[in-house]
Amino acid sequence: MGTIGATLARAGRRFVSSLPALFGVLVFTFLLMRVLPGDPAVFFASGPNAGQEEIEVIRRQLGLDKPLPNQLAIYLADVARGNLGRSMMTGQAVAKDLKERLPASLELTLTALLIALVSAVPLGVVAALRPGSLLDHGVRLFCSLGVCVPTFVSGLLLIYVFYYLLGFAPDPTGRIDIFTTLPPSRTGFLLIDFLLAGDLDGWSAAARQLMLPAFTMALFVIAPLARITRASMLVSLGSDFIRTARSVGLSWWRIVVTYALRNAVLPVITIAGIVFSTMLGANVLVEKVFSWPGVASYALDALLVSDYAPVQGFVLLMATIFVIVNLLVDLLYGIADPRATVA
Amino acid sequence: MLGASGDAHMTAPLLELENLKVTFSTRRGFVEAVRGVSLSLKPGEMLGLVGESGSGKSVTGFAITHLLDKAGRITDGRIRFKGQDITRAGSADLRSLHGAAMAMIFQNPRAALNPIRTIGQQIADAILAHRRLSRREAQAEALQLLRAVQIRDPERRMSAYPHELSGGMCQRVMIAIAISCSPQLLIADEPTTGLDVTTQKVVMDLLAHIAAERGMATILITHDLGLAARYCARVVVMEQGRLVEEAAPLTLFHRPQHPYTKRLVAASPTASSRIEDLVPDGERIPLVDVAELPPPPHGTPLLLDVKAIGKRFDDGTVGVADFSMTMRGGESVGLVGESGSGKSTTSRMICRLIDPSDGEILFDGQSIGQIPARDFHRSALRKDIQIVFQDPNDSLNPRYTAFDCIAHPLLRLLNMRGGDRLRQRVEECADRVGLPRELLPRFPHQLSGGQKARVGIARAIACKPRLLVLDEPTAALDVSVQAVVLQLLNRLRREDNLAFLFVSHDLNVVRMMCDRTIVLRTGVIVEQGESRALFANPQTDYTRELVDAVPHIAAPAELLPA
Amino acid sequence: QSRAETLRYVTGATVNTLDPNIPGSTREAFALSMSSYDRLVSFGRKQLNGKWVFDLDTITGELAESFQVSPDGLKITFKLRPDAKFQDGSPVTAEDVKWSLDRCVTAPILGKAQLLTGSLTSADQFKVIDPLTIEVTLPKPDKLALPNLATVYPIIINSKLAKAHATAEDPWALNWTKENAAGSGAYIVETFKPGEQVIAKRNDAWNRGTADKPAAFKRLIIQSVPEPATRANLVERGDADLVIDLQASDVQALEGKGKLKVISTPQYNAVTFISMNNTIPPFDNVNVRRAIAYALPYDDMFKAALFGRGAPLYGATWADGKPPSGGYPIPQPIKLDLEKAKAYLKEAGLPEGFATTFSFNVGQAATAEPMAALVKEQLGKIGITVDIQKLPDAQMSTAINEKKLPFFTEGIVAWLPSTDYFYRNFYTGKQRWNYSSTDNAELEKVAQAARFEADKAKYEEEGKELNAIHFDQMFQIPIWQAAQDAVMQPTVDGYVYQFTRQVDYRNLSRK
Amino acid sequence: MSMSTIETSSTLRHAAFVLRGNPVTAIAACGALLLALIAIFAPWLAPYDPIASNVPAALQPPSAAHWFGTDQLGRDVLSRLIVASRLDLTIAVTAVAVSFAIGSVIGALCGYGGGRLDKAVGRFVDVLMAFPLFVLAMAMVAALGNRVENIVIATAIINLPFYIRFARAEVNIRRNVGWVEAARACGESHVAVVLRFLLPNVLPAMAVQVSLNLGWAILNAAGLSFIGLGVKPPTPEWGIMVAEGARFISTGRWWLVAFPGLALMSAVLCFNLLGDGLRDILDPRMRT
Ligand SMILES: Nc1ncnc2c1ncn2[C@@H]1O[C@H](COP(=O)(O)OP(=O)(O)OP(=O)(O)O)[C@@H](O)[C@H]1O
Ligand SMILES: Nc1ncnc2c1ncn2[C@@H]1O[C@H](COP(=O)(O)OP(=O)(O)OP(=O)(O)O)[C@@H](O)[C@H]1O
Ligand SMILES: [Mg+2]
Ligand SMILES: [Mg+2]
Repeated sequence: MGTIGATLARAGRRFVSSLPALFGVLVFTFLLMRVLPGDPAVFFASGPNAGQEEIEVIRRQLGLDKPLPNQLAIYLADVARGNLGRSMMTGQAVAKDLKERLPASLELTLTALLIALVSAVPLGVVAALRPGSLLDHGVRLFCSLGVCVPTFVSGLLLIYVFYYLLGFAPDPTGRIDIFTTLPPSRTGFLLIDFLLAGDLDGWSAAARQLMLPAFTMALFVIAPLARITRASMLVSLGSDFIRTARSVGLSWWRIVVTYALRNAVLPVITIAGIVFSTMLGANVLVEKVFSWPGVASYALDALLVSDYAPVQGFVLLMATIFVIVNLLVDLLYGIADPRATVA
Repeated sequence: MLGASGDAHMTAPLLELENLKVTFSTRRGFVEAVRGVSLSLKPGEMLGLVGESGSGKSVTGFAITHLLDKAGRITDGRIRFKGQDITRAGSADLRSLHGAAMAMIFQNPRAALNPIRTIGQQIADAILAHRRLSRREAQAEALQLLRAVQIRDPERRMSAYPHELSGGMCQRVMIAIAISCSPQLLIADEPTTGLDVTTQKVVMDLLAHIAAERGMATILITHDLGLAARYCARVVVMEQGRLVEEAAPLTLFHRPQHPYTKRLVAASPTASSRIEDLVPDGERIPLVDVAELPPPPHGTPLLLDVKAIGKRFDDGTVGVADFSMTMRGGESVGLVGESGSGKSTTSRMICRLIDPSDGEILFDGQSIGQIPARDFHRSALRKDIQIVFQDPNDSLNPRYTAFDCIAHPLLRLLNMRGGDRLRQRVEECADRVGLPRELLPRFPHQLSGGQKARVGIARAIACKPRLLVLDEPTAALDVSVQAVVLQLLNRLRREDNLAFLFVSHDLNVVRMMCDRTIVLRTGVIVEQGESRALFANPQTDYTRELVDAVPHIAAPAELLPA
Repeated sequence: QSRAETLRYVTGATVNTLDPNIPGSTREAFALSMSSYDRLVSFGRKQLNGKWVFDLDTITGELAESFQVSPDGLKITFKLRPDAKFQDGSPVTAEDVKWSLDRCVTAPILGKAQLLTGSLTSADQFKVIDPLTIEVTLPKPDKLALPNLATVYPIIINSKLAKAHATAEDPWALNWTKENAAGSGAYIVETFKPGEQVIAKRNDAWNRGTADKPAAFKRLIIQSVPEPATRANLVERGDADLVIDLQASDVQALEGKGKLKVISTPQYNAVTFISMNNTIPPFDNVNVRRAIAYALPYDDMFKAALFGRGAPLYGATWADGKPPSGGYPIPQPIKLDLEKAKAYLKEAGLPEGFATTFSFNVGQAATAEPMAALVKEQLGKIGITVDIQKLPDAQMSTAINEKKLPFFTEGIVAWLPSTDYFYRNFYTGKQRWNYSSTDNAELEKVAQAARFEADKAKYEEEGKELNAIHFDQMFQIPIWQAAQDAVMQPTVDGYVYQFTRQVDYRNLSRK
Repeated sequence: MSMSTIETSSTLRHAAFVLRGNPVTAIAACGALLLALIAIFAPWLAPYDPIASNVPAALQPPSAAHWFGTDQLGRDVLSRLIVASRLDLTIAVTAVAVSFAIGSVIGALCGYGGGRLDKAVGRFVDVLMAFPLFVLAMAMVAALGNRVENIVIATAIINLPFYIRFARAEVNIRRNVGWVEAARACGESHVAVVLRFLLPNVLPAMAVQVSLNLGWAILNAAGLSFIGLGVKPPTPEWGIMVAEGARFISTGRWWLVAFPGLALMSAVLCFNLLGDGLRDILDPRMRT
């Protein structure tokens, strides 16, 4: 109980101490967007006859006619009130867009991470049990193969093979087959919503839809996870307490799993947190390829047309998630490693 | 304790080693670590296995318990346990053997425990590996064991993690795990190195007590002759993978037969030994002046005047408080105290590597405490205060050759350029510390511990300092190497009229090396005075404890029948 | 509904608003608004080379049962269909029409600038005569007034519903219409997820189609699929019914396989240019522009970028050196002729060539990138060093608007493609669409005159004159009209190329 | 000095030993070497001019004349691949070198000095890390323009936090070891200790990171190309070639994606496997 309390207190401190970073991200993105040479007013005043006047109207609408410090102040005040502005591109409030799209991204990323972990950890363990063996090299090669193909290529190839040629996979047009009726949205995660609604057909449809993009992403992150598992497993297997465990005659399973693996899992948690955060931001390409209505592709589109609000909102969201994931990792770490609380 | 072996010749041996050979395959080919060891151990007997580092003690222990590294193989010989040949035991046999029949206790207890499992669980794991009990029963038994190893507050410790315990407590837990399934054989591999002097004694007493109580045969592996002498009925000496001598401790220490044993015995400092005695005559470094160092005449100006310095770290811990001392040129002062008492902090402050938070340091009448440590490297006095570090392994830059290391202060502090003069000077230093010139182009990882220590000393004396701070310069060295190094230091001091600030936790060494001694505890001076007098008649309990805890071979007069 | 009664349309972009008037509306949004709203009138269709395309010259009633232009051309009177109902069931009245048109010319929205081109500028021009009659007054006869009312902006909105959502800052309920359709159109929007999909169901009460009956498909799914190769896969596997924005190479391949129906129509109201900013040296020198015009590898570009799909605007022969027609655009008598190009460069005083940058926008990379590579390579042969610049779309439009780009490729499209309209909008004024920054008094004079020219023959003459000036001055180089390739299931029928360069869902049916 | 050759030769011997027991790394090392050679001699190796178009011969499948076929403009894919290797490696190497040089120095100074500088840099790193990095790279390239230098800068900046952290941690654990204090006792200033003593000692550990990052930088450039923010045409670059080729998959022009894809893959694979191997080579526990 004391440990949990200490862990929570530490997490709280961590959160508070990461607020300046969030603020930095906020301001930095704001400035970065203004540095972009594109003028959203011009771009969006794109009607066949839009002239200078229309441009001015949009500029005023976006508040871009004010001096930069004022804009920043207004923006910060808005953010403080939970208003992330409006997207010119979709015409919606950014907060609403992000809220609708975030579950899609999260669902995809979490599934991918799960797939990656489920395959990477055993692979890493197996490799670490026989370092230098053929098996070890094989695992390394396999993992590295995954990480060296750009996701957009592996994505398009998977589509080509599994959808176009074989027809196993459903059409790569988003989260759910268009003809499936959606479950009432409770969490935004389709897999969960379908379960809650008790619609198993829908669930399997959504799962099928999720498979290809999730695999595409998972392939890319298996390598770092397996690598860290192998490395920390090696360290853990080589450490003194394993020798102790052997010296008192514990069973193989207990030594490898309870003693070695549980200790080795700690760095894996940290890396998994980092991987998760980067995946969430970096799956632009996968989302594009699979028409996945996630936040990253949303931000990309907005970026190309200099639509400030969505990009700013997205970056802020990602930074917040980054902080939260770090907190979770901390908490997990605190639970998994009693030493963490003293540090 | 000695009684166990009294009528033991009747009983069959518990363990027999017959010409045991262990080979490691490394990339430089095969290394024979144990080259034919034969010994036998009776039930309940406590056997000491001593020898220098690398002599094959641990490997022998691991071979017996079949815990050798993957690279190591028993190539020859036979291990018989209770009459059964277990040399090539299969993994199933081994599992029932491990823990239940033989158990091992390791050096560095904290690392030997699983950091993320509670003490209770770990002991229970060991119990459950051999007995069909429920977890609850196992836990109850674990608690019993914790009581048996006399841990304070055993109920609470059950759910503690290793990092929440002190080193001594961890070692007790380790002992509890080892005895959990009442093995007949216990192998304790340097169970007390890394522990505080005072804790060392308590743990060893406990181990001996438990072994005797439960009738466990014990092999105590150690490089500390004093320790072996104190607890074992029989001691075997190992050198380069071979047993060279076997005898009862007293015989061994007072009438060693084998030259190696002789050297080893001589090198172990005792309550009465002098530096000159540590090294056998042949290897003794001739001294300029063999007589006792006369205390520096009273007129000599103060070399060092430390006035009430203190150190408070950023996190609020007070490392040292209100520390004052003076030193004259050529004087040697010892600084002792338990671990964490502030010895290193003090020596670094005096050496101007860290800034004191308050107080004043005068060197040769000049105030140096005011110069920030950041800028002290530019001070002209930098070359006058040098330091030798504890661990020779990490005191040399892995990317510098021995030559570079010694040349470094010459280049930086004496502004010497490369070329012949530098080479000459470096070689001169090497000669003075007895470092063969052909070792100069080597990198640290190509040198032995003693050689590294010499490089470190050569570096420190290269630019002829006036004050040398020695922070446990021999703590990581073997006794025989330590003897040589101590002697070397002593000679250098006389030759150059160096002043020493000698930090150590080995009181015997401090007594030999230092004119005066300061005893530190939690950053505060508890006692100081002339070394001999201080150790002969400690004024505070703390000092007395420190003195008592040092294991030594009792003087012949006390123990040997006339 | 069965799959057969559903039209699944996939596109690369997205419907981003339900009100086409909102700044930033995409073409997909325009297309949807054609079906969710009605206008007073609509364009007819005609056949061009055997393909159906919209016809600017036949205007038919949509919400208007009939309309009458007064003999002096200053008044247009619309009679509304008495049976027309909004999607919520309330009748469409002249009040609604007036409110909608007022909004279009007064609110700060896209419609304003468009209706301007048809002399519709003020709310005073719209007058309610009776609940089913509305009268539009023009300051002078304008042949573009009526066609303007058929474009996407002057949609007729359910004014009662909209007004209920108007606020003091937003008297025209723009924020509400952005996300809510309040029209009388053929399809009722059910779900609207910008960036993902729009699903609409048929408005069974709607009867204003060409055949006077509801639209053929019961359900309409408009889905965004950003990856063009995936769109091709979807339609090929039969999962999508219709796609219009595929890569040329995919269309070629699909056509070759012969399983799908491919209708290719040159975008006859659009032109792709290689533009030069006539105010930035050395492009301010007409001879430099001419040199460029003769140094471009037209055929290679056409083949490599478009796979030959479209109508080239180069390589013509003008019999007597005069434009053969007054239409716009017409094929130019230019072709790759390096000797001529060099001669012009010499004449321009730059025999050694010069260095410049050539820009295009990321969104157009698929066609512009090969084009740019070829331009660079060819111009290199006459000593012009070209640095290629690929700009994100917003940056490109900003740079164009600020008149910063010397040399680039862009396209234009006119909803009401008449010669004077093109010249006035794309060759005059300091505005974005005047890519070449042309400031030519003569051209402006002729174009303005042509605007209100009632005499067809004279209009043709003026057109020829404009074309002649254009060719002589070589403001910029029209290179082609890319084809709009509609790829659809063989069962899909009724595709008509529209002025929005999008599909009008109301036309489509399944055989 | 002559002394360092001893170390070099022993490292080489050790490396040779590790490679012998580690065929995968050995192959990767050979691959990386080959790649470097190809990049260096690219102009002489390429059978055709990589940017000369030949539209009539566009989109030809592999043949004797064009081993890897031709692209949309009739350019020889093989020649483009060969020449692209130079640009890709340059991008990767410079980007990683820049972030490595800057990151390790900053990180080392922070790790050694601690205090306010460390806190400030830590905050900055936090801000950078909290950014979705790929989007940051996109934004930077979009803001600065898609020239090679800018792609390098963007890639370098998004790599920076990792190097800072890594160097910081590595230096931090070493800052109190004996030889560091010894160097100071020998009269070295703090800065000299960091730059001349600590940094060289953490470099080997960072080499692993460098190697992995090389592969990653190539992928990053490819990703940027895919969304249209890559190197500008007609410069041959693997990422662009793959990105363009990927769009021809379904029309059966497999050679447009397969060969550039393989080139990209093998380069990244080499660097990754090499990184893994380096870890073994540099791991002190593997040394005896
Ligand atoms: N895993 C191994 N691989 C190769 N050689 C080894 C290995 N383990 C031990 N050795 C070698 O075996 C010899 C004996 O080592 P051992 O650990 O038994 O010494 P020790 O007497 O216990 O020394 P210490 O007092 O330092 O613990 C040494 O020379 C050592 O180098
Ligand atoms: N950098 C630091 N920050 C905070 N506390 C420190 C620091 N360095 C030392 N301390 C604390 O100061 C006290 C004295 O440490 P010091 O290293 O001087 O002890 P020591 O007597 O040399 O011990 P040992 O015999 O173990 O070397 C200890 O409690 C230690 O935890
Ligand atoms: Mg040992
Ligand atoms: Mg110390």
